[in-house]
Amino acid sequence: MEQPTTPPSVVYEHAHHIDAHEELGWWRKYVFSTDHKVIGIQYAITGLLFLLFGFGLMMLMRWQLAYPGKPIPLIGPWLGQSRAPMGIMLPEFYNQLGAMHGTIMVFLGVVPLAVGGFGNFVMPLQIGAPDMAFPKINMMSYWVYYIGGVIMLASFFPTTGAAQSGWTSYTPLSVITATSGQTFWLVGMIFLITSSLLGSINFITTIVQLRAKGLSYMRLPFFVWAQFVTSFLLLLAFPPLEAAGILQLMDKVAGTSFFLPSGLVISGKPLAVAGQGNPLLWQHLFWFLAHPEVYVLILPAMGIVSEIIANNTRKPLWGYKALVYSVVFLGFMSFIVWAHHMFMTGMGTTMSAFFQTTTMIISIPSVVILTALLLSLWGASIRFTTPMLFALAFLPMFGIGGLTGLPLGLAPSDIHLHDTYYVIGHFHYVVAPGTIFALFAGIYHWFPKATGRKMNELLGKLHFWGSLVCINLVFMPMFIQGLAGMNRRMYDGGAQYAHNQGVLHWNVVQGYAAWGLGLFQIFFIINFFMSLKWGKAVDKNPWEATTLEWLAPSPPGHGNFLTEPIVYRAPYEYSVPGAAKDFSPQFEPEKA
Amino acid sequence: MNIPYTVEERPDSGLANGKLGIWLFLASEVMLFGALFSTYIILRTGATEWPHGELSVPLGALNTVLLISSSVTMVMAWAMLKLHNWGRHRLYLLATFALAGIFLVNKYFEYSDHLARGEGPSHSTFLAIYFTLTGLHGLHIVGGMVVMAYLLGPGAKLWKQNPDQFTNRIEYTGLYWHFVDLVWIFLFPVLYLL
Amino acid sequence: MHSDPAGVRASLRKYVMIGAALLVFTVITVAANRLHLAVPFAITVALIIAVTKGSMVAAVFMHLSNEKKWIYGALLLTAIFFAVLMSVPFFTIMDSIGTPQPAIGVGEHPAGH
Amino acid sequence: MMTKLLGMPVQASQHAAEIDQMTVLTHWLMLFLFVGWGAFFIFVLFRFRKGANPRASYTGAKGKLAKSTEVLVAIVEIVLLVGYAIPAWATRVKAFPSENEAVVVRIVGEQFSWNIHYPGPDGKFGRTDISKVTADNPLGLDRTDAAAKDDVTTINQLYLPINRPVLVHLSSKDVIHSFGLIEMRVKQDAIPGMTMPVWFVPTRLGEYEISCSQLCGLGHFRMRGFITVQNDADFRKWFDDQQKELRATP
Ligand code: HEA
Ligand code: HEA
Ligand code: CUA
Ligand SMILES: [Cu+2]
Repeated sequence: MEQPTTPPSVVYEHAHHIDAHEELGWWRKYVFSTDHKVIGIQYAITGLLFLLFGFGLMMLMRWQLAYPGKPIPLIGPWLGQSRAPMGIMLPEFYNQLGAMHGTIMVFLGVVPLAVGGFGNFVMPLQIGAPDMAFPKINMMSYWVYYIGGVIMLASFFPTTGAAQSGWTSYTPLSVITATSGQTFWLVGMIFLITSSLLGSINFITTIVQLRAKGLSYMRLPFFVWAQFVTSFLLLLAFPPLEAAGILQLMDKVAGTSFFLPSGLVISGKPLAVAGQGNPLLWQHLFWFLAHPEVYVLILPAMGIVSEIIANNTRKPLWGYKALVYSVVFLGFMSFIVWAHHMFMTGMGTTMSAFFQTTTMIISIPSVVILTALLLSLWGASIRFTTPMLFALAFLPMFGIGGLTGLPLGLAPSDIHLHDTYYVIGHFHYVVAPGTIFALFAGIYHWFPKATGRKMNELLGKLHFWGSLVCINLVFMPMFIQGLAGMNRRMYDGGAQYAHNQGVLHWNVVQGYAAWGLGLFQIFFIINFFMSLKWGKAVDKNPWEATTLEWLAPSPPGHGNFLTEPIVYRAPYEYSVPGAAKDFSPQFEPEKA
Repeated sequence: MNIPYTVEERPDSGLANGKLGIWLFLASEVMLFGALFSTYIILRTGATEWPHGELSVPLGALNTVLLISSSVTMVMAWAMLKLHNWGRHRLYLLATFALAGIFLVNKYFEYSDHLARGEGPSHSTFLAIYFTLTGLHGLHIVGGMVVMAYLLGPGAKLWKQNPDQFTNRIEYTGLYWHFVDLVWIFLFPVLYLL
Repeated sequence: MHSDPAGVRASLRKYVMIGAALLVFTVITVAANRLHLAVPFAITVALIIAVTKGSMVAAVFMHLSNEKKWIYGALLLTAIFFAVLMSVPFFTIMDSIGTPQPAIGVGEHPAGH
Repeated sequence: MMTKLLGMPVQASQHAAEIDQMTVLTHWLMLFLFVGWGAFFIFVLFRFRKGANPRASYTGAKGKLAKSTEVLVAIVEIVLLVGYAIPAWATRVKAFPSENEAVVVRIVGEQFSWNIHYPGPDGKFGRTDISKVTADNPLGLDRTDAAAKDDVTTINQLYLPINRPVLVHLSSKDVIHSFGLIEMRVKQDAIPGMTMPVWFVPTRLGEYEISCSQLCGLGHFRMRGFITVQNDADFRKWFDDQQKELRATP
């Protein structure tokens, strides 16, 4: 590949002085910081809080699904007349919860945590950079995200409530529903997208420009590759949704009709707009973003899992090159499968054949990645640490989620499954026990680097086993319900329909499982805060890992490394025959 | 702490950070305007009729001329820095700023003319597209002017401290500015002529 | 190439010439419009001129005629996905089993008989 | 066996079996892969735990197992695509029954009900007009139009004869709905501004439901219609009764 390059020595000349001299004020150090590690932690904490909030919304919904029309205990009375009179949830409020759960989990929870948090904190360390290429833009992207989040949250306060047309915001419904929630949603989305764009420019530039000496592309940790591809997805797929958001905002506030066809009759009255718009255009622009977006949710997770598997199997990843090529191919293909979400919109033969084929093709690199990770376990010496447990669970869970994508990707079987709980089950298996587990794994794995302390193993294992059981009890029954034909986004859980009667009782089971899942998160929260103070103090490299971030002090200071990092080998050189230790870090020179 | 390659080029990529950054930004802009052009095509082909001659071609052509000229002055402003001719650089950058300003004034007249006739964006699909596309483009012009104002004003100090970095900034601003010009080159025929 | 002052000085003329050429093309576009060509033809002509102008701006003012491989790579990728994006209109209308029609027509027969 | 296992609802239309067969085949593939990999996974976790294998092997797995599973998955997917999915979809969206042999119905979704419109014995749908829309006449049917005189309209109740193709012209007045007939394995979005053809052949007598399958607002969950599949004689009788009623009320 290309020749190793020398970063200018200025960086390290004064490394020691700088900390002593430039004592930044509290605000500059923790709030308006330009340090990628602080920004990463800000992203991660904000993301976690949003995940918790999104989960809270979901627990309300699961109550309503389990016991339709019964007053919500404890919280019910606090929700207010416009949402839940006498504690009984209104259908409009259920729809708000659904739309906001989806939006918050995807755009305010997982992406900020996986990309903004882990990407920001870990990636520059792993490539041996002193910081991101554009630290000020990095700070800006966090604050733009923050504003977007505040706008989204604020949308709950007006009595007409938050957006209620699903996270997909299909037109014309989203436009003609005469409440302010959707306007908040659109403005919020524009901020969130802008933030992601700023972030992705920064990531790509950093990876291309700031790799340490000797760190060629084929020596990059897989996590960095995953972030690299993810950034391209963000960079090129988000702008169309930004455009679409602007157009829908025009429809909402300026009375245009980009997405409204002529001749609409709303509650018996003709709608007074110019018309001639196209409702399907929104769906195309939305899914043009949102399909790549789902890979934005999964690729960083795959990256995290690969790091942890390599570390805890004590051997190199199997088929590193195949992994890299697959992830690049996956990223590329994800731009041409979007209309598999739209088979039921009246698609003819050519288009459906095209999108079914691309959808089947895109499943192949996922199979390759999963297979490579599975085969990596062969011949290993597996340490069952908490991060490893989460990472291992990721494999079959993602497997279930991915495999159930196949019948959805074939248009005829999608006729029966589209918009049922089968779809909900499919993607939750990839994003919840998939991505969320990978994120937990990452937190347990990199917590020592960020804080200098380890998290508690016992609490971690309780958290793991409890979550694993509960989360499967929430999502596994969804396949049964979906196959029976139960539709998603049903305020009463589909209680009116004859075909659902045999599967309604699962709603109660899922309810308990969801609250149980909530309880087990308490172990995590306790562990998180306790370990900050009382966790076992650790040195630079507690996991005996090989990648560059473990060369920096824990926690790393401003500028990250004390000496210039130089890379001598591939990322996962564990158990090298003849070596003294079972790990040979990238940063250690060959000893003669 | 210094970030490597803010000014000098990284040997293996041949780029400074900002250069790659600005091009990536422009790539995302291509996708942004791409989606809008796509919308235009779809609404246009789906429309039963499409108005002609709603917009003033002379004004539009004048604006095209203004933006093209501003692109020339912008690239000259950069070239003058390369030649270490600070005075000329200031002149050209100021000219670019002024041309952009005139463009906006023109646009203002066009907008107010339509609005005075009660033809806002909700009037027809054509006007909806017209206002959205030119409005967004106008915002890009404003953004460019803000950056230029900064580089003419407080940002100019950098020339004394680090002339190479300042030259790079002008180059990146220029790249952005040419892109805004490029978008207009497409907007003009699409909205005014076809 | 542009880094040395001599190279830059040599380019100055080129910038002005390209600027002038762009202005000429603008005049041509407007003039062609005066001819009131048939619509598909007019669109083709206008787009060809616009693409030419755009390429001139990109190649010369933005120095794209002489860039580094990373920039070309990023732009190539963008161009591919841009092409996909421009196919959205095609996907939206060309291969639909439906026919455009309001649910309740104004004085027309909605179902084809 | 798998059909049972999956617990899918009864098949009440001609093409339902074909669609279910695809679902079943795909689930066999999924099950096969999952069990295969799952067994491997569990074995490996057990065999290569630290206690059992204190020193990891640098080279790890060898052999072509990986490549052959990947090729296998690809081949099965191609078979599913070319052999089943693409042709099955083509008959759904291309091989429409002719209007003479089929029962033709217009169905227009609105928040939150299904308006059903039969053309009457003349086989012609009457004119509809936005300005004629009222609470009693949600379709805006213009009864002064000759073709409209014999048109039968109902709300949320679709009557169909058994074993005859049904051709639905589907559209929507306001937002996107989805015409979902779970037992018939039919689902098609109703998109405002568009008319979509949908067809199927009911093959089982009884009462079924139309379930709106696209979020369409706060009443989405209760946007339920009913289908009665009758034998030909009963259907004709119902239809004639409707005609009589129409003639009785001028
Ligand atoms: C991270 C998110 C993510 C990921 C990775 C995927 C991956 C895939 N998705 Fe999914 N999808 C979503 C998130 C995701 N999806 C979301 C959010 C929705 C719904 C949006 C909405 O409507 O609200 C959706 C909806 C959705 C639909 C639309 C359904 C409908 O609305 O009717 C379709 C249809 O084709 C589809 C297909 C696929 C396919 C084929 C894959 C493939 O890429 C999967 C490939 C993976 C495999 C094939 C697994 C390989 C497994 C093994 C080799 C076995 C390993 C086993 C062990 C270890 C034991 N998805
Ligand atoms: C990334 C995406 C994501 C994630 C992670 C989740 C997670 C979960 N989702 Fe979500 N969901 C969506 C995206 C997601 N969902 C989307 C897009 C929809 C469709 C919306 C629509 O219809 O428009 C949806 C819809 C949806 C429905 C269907 C509603 C309906 O159709 O009516 C249901 C039903 O049960 C559901 C349940 C759950 C549950 C139980 C979880 C659980 O797995 C949640 C588990 C959460 C955690 C485990 C978080 C724990 C966090 C902490 C413990 C933080 C600690 C904090 C600190 C230390 C500071 N979701
Ligand atoms: Cu109509 Cu949902
Ligand atoms: Cu998808």
